[in-house]
Amino acid sequence: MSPLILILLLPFLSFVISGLWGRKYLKNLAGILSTTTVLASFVISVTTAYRYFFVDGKVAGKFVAQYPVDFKWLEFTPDLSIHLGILIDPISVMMLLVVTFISLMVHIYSLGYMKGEERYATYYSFLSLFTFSMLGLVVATNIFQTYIFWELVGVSSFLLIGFYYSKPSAVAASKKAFIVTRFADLGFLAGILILSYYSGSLEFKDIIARYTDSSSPHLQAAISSSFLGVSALSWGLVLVFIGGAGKSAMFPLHVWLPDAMEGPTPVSALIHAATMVVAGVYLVARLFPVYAISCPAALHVVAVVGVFSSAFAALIACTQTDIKRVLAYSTMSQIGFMMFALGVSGYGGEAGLGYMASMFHLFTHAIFKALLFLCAGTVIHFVHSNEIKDMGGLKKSLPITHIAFLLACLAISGIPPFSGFFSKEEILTAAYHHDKLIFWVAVVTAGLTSFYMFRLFFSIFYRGEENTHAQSHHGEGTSSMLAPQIILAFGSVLAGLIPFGKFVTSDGVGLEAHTDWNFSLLPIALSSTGILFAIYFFMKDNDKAEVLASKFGSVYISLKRKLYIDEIYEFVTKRIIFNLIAQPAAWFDKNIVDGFINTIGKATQVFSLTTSVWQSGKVQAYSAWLLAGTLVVLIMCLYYLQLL
Amino acid sequence: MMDASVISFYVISAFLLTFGLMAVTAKKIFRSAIWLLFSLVGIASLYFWMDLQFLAAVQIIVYIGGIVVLIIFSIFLTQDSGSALPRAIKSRKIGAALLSVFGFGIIATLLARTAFVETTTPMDVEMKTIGFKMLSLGGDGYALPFELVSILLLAAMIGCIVIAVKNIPGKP
Amino acid sequence: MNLNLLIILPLLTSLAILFAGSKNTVRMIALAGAAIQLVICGILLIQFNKYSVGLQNGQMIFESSSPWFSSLNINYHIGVDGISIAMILLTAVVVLAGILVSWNVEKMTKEFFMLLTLLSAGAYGFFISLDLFCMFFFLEVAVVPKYLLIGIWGSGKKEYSANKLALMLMGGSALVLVGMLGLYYNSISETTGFNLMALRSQVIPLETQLIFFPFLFIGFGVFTAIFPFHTWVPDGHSSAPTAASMFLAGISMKLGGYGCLRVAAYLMPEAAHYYSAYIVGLAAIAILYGAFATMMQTDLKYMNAYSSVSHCGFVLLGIGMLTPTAINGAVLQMVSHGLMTALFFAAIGMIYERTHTRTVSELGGLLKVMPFISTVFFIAGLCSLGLPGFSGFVAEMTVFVGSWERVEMFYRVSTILACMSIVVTAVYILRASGMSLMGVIKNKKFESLTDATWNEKAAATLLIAGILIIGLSPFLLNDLITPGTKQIMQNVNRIFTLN
Amino acid sequence: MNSIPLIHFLIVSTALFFIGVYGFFTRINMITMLMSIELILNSVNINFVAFNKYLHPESNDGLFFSLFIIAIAAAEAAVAIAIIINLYRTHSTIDVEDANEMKL
Repeated sequence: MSPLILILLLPFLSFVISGLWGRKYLKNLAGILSTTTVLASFVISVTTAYRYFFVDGKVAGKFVAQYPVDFKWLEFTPDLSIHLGILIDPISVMMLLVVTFISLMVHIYSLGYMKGEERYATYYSFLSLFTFSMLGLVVATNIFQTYIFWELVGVSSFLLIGFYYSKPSAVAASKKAFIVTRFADLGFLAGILILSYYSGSLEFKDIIARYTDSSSPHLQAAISSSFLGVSALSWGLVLVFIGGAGKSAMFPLHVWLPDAMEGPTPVSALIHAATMVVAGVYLVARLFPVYAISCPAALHVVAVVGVFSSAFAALIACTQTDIKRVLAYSTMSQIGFMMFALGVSGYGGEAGLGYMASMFHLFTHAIFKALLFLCAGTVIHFVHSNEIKDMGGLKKSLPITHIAFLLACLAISGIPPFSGFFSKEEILTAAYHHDKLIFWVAVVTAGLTSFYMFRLFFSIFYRGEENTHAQSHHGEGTSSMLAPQIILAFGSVLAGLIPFGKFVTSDGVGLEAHTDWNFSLLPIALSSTGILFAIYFFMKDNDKAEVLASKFGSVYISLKRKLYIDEIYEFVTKRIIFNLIAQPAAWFDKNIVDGFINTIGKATQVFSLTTSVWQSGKVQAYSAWLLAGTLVVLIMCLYYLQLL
Repeated sequence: MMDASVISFYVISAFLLTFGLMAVTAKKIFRSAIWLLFSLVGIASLYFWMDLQFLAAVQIIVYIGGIVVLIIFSIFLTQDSGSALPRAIKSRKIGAALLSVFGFGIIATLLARTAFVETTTPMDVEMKTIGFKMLSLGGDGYALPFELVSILLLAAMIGCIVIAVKNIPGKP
Repeated sequence: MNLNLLIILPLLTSLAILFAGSKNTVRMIALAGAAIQLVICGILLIQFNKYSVGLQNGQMIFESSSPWFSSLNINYHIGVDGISIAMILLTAVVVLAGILVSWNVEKMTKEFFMLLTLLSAGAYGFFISLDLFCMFFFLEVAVVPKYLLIGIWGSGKKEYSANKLALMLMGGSALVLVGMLGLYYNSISETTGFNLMALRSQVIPLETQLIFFPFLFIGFGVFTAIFPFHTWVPDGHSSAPTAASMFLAGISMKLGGYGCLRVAAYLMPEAAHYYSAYIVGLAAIAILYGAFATMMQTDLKYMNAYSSVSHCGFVLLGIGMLTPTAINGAVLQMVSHGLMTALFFAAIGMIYERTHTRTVSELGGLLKVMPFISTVFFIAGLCSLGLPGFSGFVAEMTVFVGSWERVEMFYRVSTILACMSIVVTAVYILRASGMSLMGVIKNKKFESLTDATWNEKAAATLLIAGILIIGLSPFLLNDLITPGTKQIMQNVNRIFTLN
Repeated sequence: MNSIPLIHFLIVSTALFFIGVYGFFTRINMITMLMSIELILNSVNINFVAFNKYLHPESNDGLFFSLFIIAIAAAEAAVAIAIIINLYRTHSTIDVEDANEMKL
């Protein structure tokens, strides 16, 4: 058994211990315990990454997958069985690093943020559960293992969103998150069934091998059988992507993500910004060879959905006033970037730039978005409100947070030399080479990104005077809250300098990333314009923004109402599913089916009541019947004897 | 060839059937009992007509002297003897009448179709013969039934006393 | 290992209860009996694993047979294979938990525990019988006490529910009897009689099968809440006392599934294949329609009862699909649902005992006052919606994967419809738990309520342990039952080789 | 006297029997029902005697049966009247329709 399994087992242990005994016996120790286990996992991940990337990962100049742990968990048939194991390849190692690192930061941050919370131990046990599930997801060797941990991250996300369970909005949000992602998981499950049926295996390596080899009978079978004119392979891949889209909050399955901000802010940083929401991207990346080689049509769907979601979310983000919701929409937008980067990518070599860029963006985004959320957490902690209008002029009170937030905003806006620039740059390059329309939408979206991020930044830290009544008693927070912000701020600045293409590519062969400054000019210019607009509108206390908003009128309002997607969902679920399906089903059952059964009972009763009248208890009636009966029998006998 | 004995048979038959019918239709219970008495007398006369003096005597003693008197006593004990009886529902009367007529019809038809082999040998109905047979233990003797009937009568007597004497709950 | 022990021990326990003095003695005897029974079942499992090595697939072991009514060739014939062992273990766990949960029954305590124990004897007998008549006998033994349990200790419109349940189940067993007699009179040799093992090795003519298969399948199906004969489930479960609900849903509904599998599909595979589409269709309807009907329920017990209809649909779906994986899944689902629903009913019972209401809208914020019970409820809910790590996931996925092996469009569509229930299930589970456990406490009276007592904790822990063992290491149970299902499939495969 | 055929006796007894049956069905008072039963018994007696006399005069079995029937009828009447009187004491009625406590 490889020591790698400890990466998974340690958080799991922490979950079990804090979950069962934390509340009673451990109390505040639960936080320390969880943090320690995550730290250990992080250390192991780092050593693994070092070993894999620099020591033994490469075979003949190419990174190959390793399977240090693999055991059969449940056998369906001799071919199909769920194996649980650990898969080590470039993206999983990268994800291990990201998950353990961000999780560690959030754990440390929560030590201060969640202090005094009644269910402190429960909180940490849920965090550990999430870390465990997410790690299990990224190292999955088997598509069913992915599904298992997929569901588990879903439920831990549900538990953490609904952590403040006495708040009705939190309960509703947690429910919504779970059900929407569950709906998407249905697609994932169906996709698994289709893919595994034709490939005859649930192992990623077999699925990829069998579906990318154009001569394999499996691929032939999957392509030749079709449903509604679309081949089974396309169905499978698109359905799997639907699962991924649900988790990654792609349009139209994104509705849960803004609401999910009801959870504690560190949770949002960990789950709804850095790790869980990129699971969909990771899933597509995991099956990327199949998409890219055998079914470009499905990949095109990924690209379109990605770029649309990205632009859509950026537009809405410009109008939101809840700090966390803005961040949520920006997350959605950035994940859209990653998705369409995958969508525009090819397999192997230079064509695989999009894939590399997507993973790179995933990596950098995790860092700066986690930072943004942690900063937002500090701000919320300080003013006890999520609304932008309650903030303003916080620069003096929160100097460190101010700097950190600024760095993160620069990173997300793609200003060189911050990390976001490098990853976004490559995404745009890949899009440019693949599809011009996607490229232009993406560039505009990038400009919008810097606009709404700096709108947020200025509204929080500059605009207006500091709200005195909100003068908080605890200043900028404990050192445990500040340290992660500082570390992440360094990360946001420096992560872009990593030669990512050397490590993570679609085919395992290193790729030299090159920055073409001529090409970069346009995005940088657009981003800077966005920042300037933000300065113009939001730096000082003025009503320019309101004037602009009123000019746009209905467009602004519909954007602010999130384009009425929630209302549509409400309509579909309440009106159609509840009123048109569930209620008739319940009625049908109560009246028709049960009524039918009851009618049988009633009929029997009526029949027996009728006959029971004969059972009158009257001796004369009985004897009369007796005589009549005897006579009848007599006649029958006589007739039979031919005497009559 | 209508001699007196033939005529008397029909007269007796008509007598007993008429009074039987009146006994079951009379509106007052006491009269009903009296009509029953007449009908039983008619049956006794039928026995006389058949030269069965002993049986006729028993009929008169036990039925008329015993049972009918018993019935009359019980009527006195339980009823206003003059009061009219509760009347049965008409439909029930019709039903019963139909059933009876129908049953009579069937049996009568059946009897009419049966050829009985009649003999004219006279019966030995001497008291002496009856007495011997009643008490003899042999193959055609009736000692055993006789004893059984005596036990039955004893049991009936005891039973009557027990039933009649039993205390009614609530009354001393 | 003498299997008679499994029946004798509950009978002895109920006798001992009959002669016990105080209520406490009664409880202790019942508890001790159930605990010893569980230990015996554990020993049985170990012994089984030891002796079954090297046997042919699915051969019955610990077989014994003695004449009962020899003139009719009825034997008291018992034996077990992996599937029966799984069901027996389930029964033992649920019985023990049921007794623990009903610790505080004050009304006619003696009779209550006696009936519970008797009921378990019937269930054990059913699972070990290898003679159809014997099976039928124990099936009836397991029905009658339920009538009394609901009628006497129930709540709400208990007489109505008790009548309905008893009559519908009796109707079901009447159909079963017809089917069994059909097999009996159509068996080729005189001596075959009701013997399951002898009947299985002969090929019953297709015409006969087509007539008698529906009798057996629908008859047993009534127990498993086959659509549209499921209406006893909501009424019966909601009126029954907690332990009886646990028994009903946990064990009784499994009697039907087991019967469908062991008798109907096993002995008449050709007919099963012939009727497969009907079964699958009904099961898919039950799954989805049950789930939608559950969404509208406001009473927690009704909710769980309808969800049982939905979940038991998976059992029938698995059997109807007739692929080895699907049948494995059906058995897994039986065990899993038995544990999960018992846990659910236990949690609902605990809540009801304290709040005296089961209406979702009247509850709220229970997580704050009774964290343990709420967590139990929640775990049951998560298991019900098929969360990995709990048994429900394993079972449902096995059914899905197995069902997907049938390539015809109808089966595919049915499978997808069945899959859709995982979303609907999530909706109603989260709705119920969100409204009753989370949120603010609506009723001031609830604030002073206490959390679970030791016996309730023990019961819940036992059931959760079962769920987790299956959920985390499904290979244990899977390896146990696979030889049995292979044996059943051998008969089924007969058709495919004939064709 | 042989001018009267057996069949006439039988007709008379049958008629008497059905008169008794009619009374038994229509009467509500228990005593009158008892009277009807007496009529029925008597019709049977006539049959016994007539068969004896016309078909098997060599033995007296019919006669003896009649005698025993009369004895048993006496016992029966006594017991019946005891029951009737007892019923009257408890229920103040001897209508058969009112004696329905055994029902239900």
